[in-house]
Amino acid sequence: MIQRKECVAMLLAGGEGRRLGILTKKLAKPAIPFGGKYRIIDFTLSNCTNSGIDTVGVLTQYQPLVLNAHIGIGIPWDLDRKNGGVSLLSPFAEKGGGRWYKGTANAIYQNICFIEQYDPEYLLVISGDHIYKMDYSALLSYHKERNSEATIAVIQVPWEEASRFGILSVGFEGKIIQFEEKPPKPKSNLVSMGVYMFNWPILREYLKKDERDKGSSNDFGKDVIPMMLREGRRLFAYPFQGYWKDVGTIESLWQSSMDLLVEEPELNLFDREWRIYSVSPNHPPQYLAPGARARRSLINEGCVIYGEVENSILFHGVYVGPGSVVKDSVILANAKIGEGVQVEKAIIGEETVVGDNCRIGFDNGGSGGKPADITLVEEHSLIPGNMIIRSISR
Amino acid sequence: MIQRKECVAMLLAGGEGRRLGILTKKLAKPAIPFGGKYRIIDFTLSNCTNSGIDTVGVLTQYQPLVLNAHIGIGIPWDLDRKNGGVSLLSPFAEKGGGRWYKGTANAIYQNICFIEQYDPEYLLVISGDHIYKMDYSALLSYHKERNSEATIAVIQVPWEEASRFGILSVGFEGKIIQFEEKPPKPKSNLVSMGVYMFNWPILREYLKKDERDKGSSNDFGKDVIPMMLREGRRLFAYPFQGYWKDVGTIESLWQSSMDLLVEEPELNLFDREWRIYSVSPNHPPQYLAPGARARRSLINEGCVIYGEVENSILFHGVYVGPGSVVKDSVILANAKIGEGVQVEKAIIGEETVVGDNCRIGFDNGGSGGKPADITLVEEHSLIPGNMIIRSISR
Amino acid sequence: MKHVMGVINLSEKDGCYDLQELTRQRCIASIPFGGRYRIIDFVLSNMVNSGINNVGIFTLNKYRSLLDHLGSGKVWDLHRKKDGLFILPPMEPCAAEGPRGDMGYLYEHIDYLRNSSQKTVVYAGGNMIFNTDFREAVSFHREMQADITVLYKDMGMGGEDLSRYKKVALDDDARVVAMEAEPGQMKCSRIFMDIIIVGKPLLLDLITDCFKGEGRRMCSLVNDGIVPNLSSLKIFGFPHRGYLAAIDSLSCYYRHSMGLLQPEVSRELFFNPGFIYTKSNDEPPARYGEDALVQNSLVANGCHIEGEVQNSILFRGVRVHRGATVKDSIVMQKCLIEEGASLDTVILDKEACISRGRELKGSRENPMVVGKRAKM
Amino acid sequence: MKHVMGVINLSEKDGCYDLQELTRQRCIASIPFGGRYRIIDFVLSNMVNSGINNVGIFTLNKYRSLLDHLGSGKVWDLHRKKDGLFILPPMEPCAAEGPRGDMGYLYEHIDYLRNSSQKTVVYAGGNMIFNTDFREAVSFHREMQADITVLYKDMGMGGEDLSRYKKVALDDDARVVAMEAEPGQMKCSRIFMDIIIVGKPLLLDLITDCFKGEGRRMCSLVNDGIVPNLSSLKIFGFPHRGYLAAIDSLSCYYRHSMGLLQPEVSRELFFNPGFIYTKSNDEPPARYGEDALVQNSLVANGCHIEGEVQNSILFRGVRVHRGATVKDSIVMQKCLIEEGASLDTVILDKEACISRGRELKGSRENPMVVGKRAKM
Repeated sequence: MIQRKECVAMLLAGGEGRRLGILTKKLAKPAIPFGGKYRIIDFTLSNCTNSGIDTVGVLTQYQPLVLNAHIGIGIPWDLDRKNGGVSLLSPFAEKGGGRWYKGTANAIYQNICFIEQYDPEYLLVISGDHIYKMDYSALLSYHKERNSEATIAVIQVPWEEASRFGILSVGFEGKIIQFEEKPPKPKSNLVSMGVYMFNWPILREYLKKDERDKGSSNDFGKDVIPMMLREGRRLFAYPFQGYWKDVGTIESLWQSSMDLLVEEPELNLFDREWRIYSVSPNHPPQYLAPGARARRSLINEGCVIYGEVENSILFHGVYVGPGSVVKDSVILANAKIGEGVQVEKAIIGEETVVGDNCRIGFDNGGSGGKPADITLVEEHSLIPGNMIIRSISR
Repeated sequence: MIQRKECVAMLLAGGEGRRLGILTKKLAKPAIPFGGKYRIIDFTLSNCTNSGIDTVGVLTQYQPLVLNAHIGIGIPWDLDRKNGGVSLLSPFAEKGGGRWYKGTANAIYQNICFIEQYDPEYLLVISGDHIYKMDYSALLSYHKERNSEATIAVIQVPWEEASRFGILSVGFEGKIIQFEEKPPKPKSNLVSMGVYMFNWPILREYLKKDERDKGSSNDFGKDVIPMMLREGRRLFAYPFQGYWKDVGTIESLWQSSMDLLVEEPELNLFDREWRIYSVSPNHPPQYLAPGARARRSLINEGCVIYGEVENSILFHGVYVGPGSVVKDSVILANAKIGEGVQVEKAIIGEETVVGDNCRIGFDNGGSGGKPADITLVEEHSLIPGNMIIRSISR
Repeated sequence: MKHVMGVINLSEKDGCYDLQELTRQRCIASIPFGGRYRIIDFVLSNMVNSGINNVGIFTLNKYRSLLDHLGSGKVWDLHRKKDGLFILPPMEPCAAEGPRGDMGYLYEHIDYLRNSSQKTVVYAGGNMIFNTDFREAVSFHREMQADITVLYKDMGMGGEDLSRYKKVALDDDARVVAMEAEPGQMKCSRIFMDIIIVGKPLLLDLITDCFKGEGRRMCSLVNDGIVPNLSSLKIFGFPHRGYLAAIDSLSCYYRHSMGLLQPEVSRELFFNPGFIYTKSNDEPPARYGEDALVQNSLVANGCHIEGEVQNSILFRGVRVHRGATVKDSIVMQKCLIEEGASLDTVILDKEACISRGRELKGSRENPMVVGKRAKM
Repeated sequence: MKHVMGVINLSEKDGCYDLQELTRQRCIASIPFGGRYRIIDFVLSNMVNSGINNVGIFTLNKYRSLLDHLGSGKVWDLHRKKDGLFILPPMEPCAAEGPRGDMGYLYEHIDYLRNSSQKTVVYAGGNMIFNTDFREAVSFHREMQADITVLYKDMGMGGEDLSRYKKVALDDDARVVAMEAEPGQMKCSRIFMDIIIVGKPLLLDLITDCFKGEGRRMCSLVNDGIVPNLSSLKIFGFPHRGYLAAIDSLSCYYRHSMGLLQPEVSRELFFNPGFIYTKSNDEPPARYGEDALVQNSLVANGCHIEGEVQNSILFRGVRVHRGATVKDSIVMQKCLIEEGASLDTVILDKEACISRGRELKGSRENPMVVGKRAKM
C-alpha cells in the first residue's frame, strides 16, 4: 500500500573521490565531513527535506558503511517515513545474475522498479558530491511552467574552470540547444550542476533505449542528455545563483571551509529557514576555559578549548590543550591537540591525537610567494610529542 | 556514537527458492506470503523483536525489491531505531572492486565491518526461509550456561526427511560430536535448523580463516562448522521443540497453510505473548454478506465475502462473489473471485481476477487414489469467465 | 498543502453530548467505531491524506486513551522532527481563572499557532466521521479569496432529525448569509460540519480580539468569531458530498455503526477518497470455526468465531464461542461471549465478558450498553 | 533490563518549589539546564541508558512545553509500538473528587502499570539532575531480595544546607531504619533522591491500599507507602556516588548551573556513565567573530558571538553583539544581546532581547530573571 508521489529524488552517492586522497580511503565522497558538523551529503538530503521531497533513493556502491550508518533510517532529515522516506539502494541480483552500477544513467536504470513503486510524474536526479542550498520545488515549478521534459540546473563558473564541467548552450527562454561534457574548449561558462528534473515516463523510455545501446557509457551527461537533445526533446536550463561547490580536491575542501569563516559567508549555515540537518553527536555545549581564545571560527559542541583557535573549524569533541594555537585549520571530530602545539593550515583527521609541543603544517605563512600546501594528518593517528609535520607537496 | 550491543542478529534473506516456481519469479523466498497476512520473513523478524534482539542485519541480494519495501525502516517489528534496528545489507564495493555473496559464511564475512560497529559479544545467524517461533534469548542463555563457542538449534525430523538437512551427532550435555551437511545416509534425525549462536570474536577468526581457504564454499554447514569441530571448539546443540517448517516447495507451502486450519494448530498465530508482526494493509474489517458462509478458515481484513469459504486462507482485500465456493485453497491479497466460481485446492496469486463461473483446481476431490496436485494461478492474471483451470502435474 | 496546517479541537462541547457509558473513561474522539477505528482517525487521516503535515490536537478531558491511541503519530506518518503531531492540553486546567471555550484553548497555545510555518488552517472538531480530501475545499477557499470557508453537508429533508446541528444558509454565490449560534432555530438542511478553513493571521486576530476585553473568559469560534462577522468578512460555504456521521448521542452512534453494514456505505467511508489509518494491533486474520455462521457483519482481525453472528460489528480479538449468538450488536475489542450466551441490540465496551447462557437485549432507540471490562 | 520499567512522576510537589519566572509556563522537569538540556533529559536518559524501554511520565500541570520537548520520544529511541514513552496526564484534572497526591495520579492510571509487562519499577521524581546506570541499583535490589530500594546520596556535612531534603538513615546492612516524612527533622547527610526501585506487584498493592478507605484522596508514596512500612517491608538504601543536583529554588538552579563551568563536573554529568540525550535543534556550530572573547563559559551550537562572555552559560542560538558583555549569567535559547548591553548575574529566559546599551545586574543569592520573550 505505497502512496503515489508526485516527485521522487534519486541521489547518486557512489563517488569514490580519488583526488581526495586518504580522506576517501574508507569513505565515499558524499560522506566527507564539512563545516564543523556536516557530511557533504547532508546538503542534498536537507535540500530534499526543505523542498518538500520526502522520497529519496540513495544509490551507493562504494564503501557505503559510513554513509549507511550516517543516514540510518533518515531520522535527522525527517526522512524516516512509513511511505517514502530515504531508501539505501545498492546493486542487487535478479534471475540471470547481478550487476554493478555502470554510469549514472545505468544506476537509475537498475532501480526503475524502485521508482515505479511510487508511480511519480517527475524524477529528480542529484549528486551527493556537491555543497549548495537549492529549493527543488522551485526547480519543479520552473520545469512545469515551461512544459519541459528535462530541466538541468546550471550555474556560471569562471571561464578557466568551465572545461571541468558539462557545458550548455542555451537559447530562447532557457531552452537547451547543446550539451557538451567536459569539452576542451568550452563555448560558454554555463555549466550543469548535475541536478536534473525529468518527466519520469519520458526518462524511463530513454533509460531503456540507452541501456540497449552497447556503445553507451550509460551516463546522463555523456549519453542520455545528448540523445534527448538529438531527438528534439524539450530541455531547459534552470539558472541557479548562489553558492555551489564540487569539492573535488583537498585544496578545494580546505578553501570551501575557509570560505565559511569570512564576515558574510556566501554559504550561510545560520539560515533558520533552510537548515542543514545532520546526525547530532549528542555532546554537551563546548567549553572555553579561562585563558582560551576563539576568533573567526566555527566550533561544534563537545569541544574543550584551553588554547587559541583562530580562523579554524572544529568538529565535535575536539580538545585543544593549554598554550596550543590552531590557525587556518580544520580539526575533525574527537581529535585531541595536546599542550603547546601549533597547527597551521592543516586538516587533522578524526580521533587523531597530537602530542605536546608538536608543530603541524606550514609555519612560514605570510612570507609571500607560492601559497603553502595543506597538511593532511590521517584519522586515528597517534603523533608523539615534539614532532614537526608538514605536507609533502603534491 | 553507536551503542554497543550484546547480541546482533544476521538474517540471511538471499534465498532464491527455485522449487517454488512462479511464486518466486519476482520474490525472494523470505518474501513469500503465508498465513493470510504474513510473509515468511515476518516469523524470524518477530522472533528477534520478541526475544529482545533489536539489531538485525538482513542480507539480501536476490530480487530484494519486495523484501525491501516490506521491511522498510522496520516499523512493524519496532525495529526503526536510532541505535541498531534493522539494516538491509546488500553487497557493496570497496577499493579493489565489489563482490557478490558466495556462501552463507561469506555473506557474514563481507559484513564484518557492519557487525563490528556494535562490538557484540554474540552473533546470531538465522535464515529468513523458515517458519517457527523461537525465543533466541533462551538460546543465548543456554549458550552462556554451557560456555559454548557456537550453539546450533536442532530439531528432530522424521527419518525419511533427514537427508535433506544438516545432521548432528550429539554427546554429553548436548556437545556436538559430528556435523554432516545433507548426508545420503543420516546417522541421526537430529537436524540443524539453520539457527546459530556464535561467540563473535571466535567466529570472526574462523570467517577470516575460511575466506583464505580457496577450496572452501564459504558455507556455515559445509565449511565453518566442520572446521570448528575439527579444531576442537566447544559446540553445543540446542534442542528445540515446536513447529518448524522449511517451506521449500509448493506442496509444503500449501500443506503448512492447511495445517493452520485444524482445530488446535501446532503453529498458534493467536498467541498474544508471541505476536507475529507484519505490515498492516490498513484495510477495514472484513464483511460477510447475508448468505455468506465461512468455516474452518482464516480471513484477513478488507475481504468481502458473498459466497462460501471453507478450509481456506484469504489474504487481505479478497472478494468472493455470490454463489462462489472456495475450498482447501489459499487466496492471496486483493484477488477477486467472480460469481458462481468454484476454487478447490488452489493458490491464487495477488490481484488476480477470476471471471464468473470459472472452475479452478481439482474438482474431483475425495475420489480416492493419488492426492490431487495443487493448482497455482499466477499473480495479476486475468481469467475470463467460464474457464476451467487445473494444474499440470509436476 | 505544505502551507496548510490542521487543528483538531476536542474542547468545545464535550459536555453537551450524551454518549453515556462510552465516554466514562474517554473523550468522544477516542470512541471505537467501525470495527477497528476510533472516531478521531477519520478527521486525522483526512488531514494527512490531504498532504497536511502539521496537526495540533487541542484536548480537554479524558484524553489518556487518545494519547495511547495516537502514540508517536507514526501510524499517520506524523512522527516528525519538524511539524508532525502536537498534543495541546489546557495549561492549568484547574485554575479558577484563564480563558475557556474552544477559542480559550486556542488562546492558551497561541504560540504554537503563531510559530507554525503554515499560513492556512483547517480547523475541525472531533466528533465527525467522514472521508474527504481537504485539498478541494482549500482550493475553493483560495479561488474565492475567502476569509473563512465553512464546510457543510446538505442532509436533505425528511430524514434524520437535524434540530441538534448548527445550520448554515448560503446565497447563490456560496456566501454564508446566516449561521446558527444555537441549533434548532433555522429550518434548513445544510448543517455545519464543525470544520472551517481560515487564514492563520485572521484566526490569530479572532482569537486575540476575543480575549481583549476585561473579564472575558468564554469564547466560541462560531458564535464569537464567525456569526457576528458574516457581513464584515468574506465567509463562504463549501459542501461535503460524501458520507457524514456526527456522533453526539448513543442512539446515533448505534445507528451510524449499523449503517456500515451496507457495503456501499463502508466502501465509501473507508476507501474514498483516501484510506483511514489507525493504530495496528497486529492481530492475526479472523478465524472461523467448524460451525461458525456469520452474516451481514463486519469482523475485525483476531476474532475467533465458533457461534452465530448476524448484522453485527465485531472489533478486534473478539471471541464468540460455540452456541453463542450475536445479533444487531456492536462488540468491542477483546470481548468474550461464552457458550450459549445471546446478545440482541447490545453494545459491549472493550474486554467485556458475557458468561455462559446469559441473554442481553436492548432496543434500537436505546441499545443496552455493557461497560468496559464488565463481567455479566 | 527488559523486565524493568521506568516511571517519572512530576506530580508530587511542584507547588512547593520556588523557581519563580522559570516555571511560569512550564513544569520544573521542563526547565532548560546546562546549555542545551531540560531537567527531565537526565533521568530519562539514565533510564534509557540502563536498558529501560518502557517509561511512563505522570504529568500534572504546565506540561505543554514538556510534550513539545519529548515529541514522539525518538530522541531517546522510545518511539516504539510496544512499550516506549507514555504521557499520563490526570484523568479529570478539574473534578472536585478523585484521588490526588503522587500516589493518586498513579492510581488514576493503574491500568497502565498493570498492563505493562515489566515486573520491576524504577520510580523517580522529575527535579533531580544526575547521571547513573540504574542496572547497578537494580542488581542490588535483586541480590538483597529487597521489597523497596531507595536511592540516596551522601552529601557530606558542612556543605550545602540540607534542611529541605528528606533524609534516610541506614543500618550497617544498608537497611533503611528511618526516613523523613517531612524534611528538616533528622540530622544526617544522606538525602533521598526521590527514586525507588520496587516490584510492580508491591507497588500496585501500596497504591490500591492507599485508596481503600472511604474519602481518602491524598496519598504520598514516601509518607504513606514507605515510612509506615519501614519495619514490615525489607527496604534498603542504595547510594548514588556521582554528581547530584536537586533543583528546588532559583538560587540553587543558578548555583548548580554555574557549577558546570568546572570541566570535571560537566564531564562527569554529561558523559559518565552514559550520554545525556536531548532534542536536537539542528543548529550549526557556534560562530566566533573577530573580536569575540569567551572564557570559562559553556557555549551551545548556533550561538554567534562577537562580544565578551565570561563565566556564563549560553544556550543554543544566542547572539552576542560587538561590545556587549555577559558575565556570570545564564542566557537561554535564542536570546539577543545587542551592542554595548551588559549582563551581570542574570538569567535570561528563552528569546529575551536586551537592547543596545542596557545594563542588568543581579546577585548570586538573587540572580535577576528576565522572562521568556521579554524585551528590555
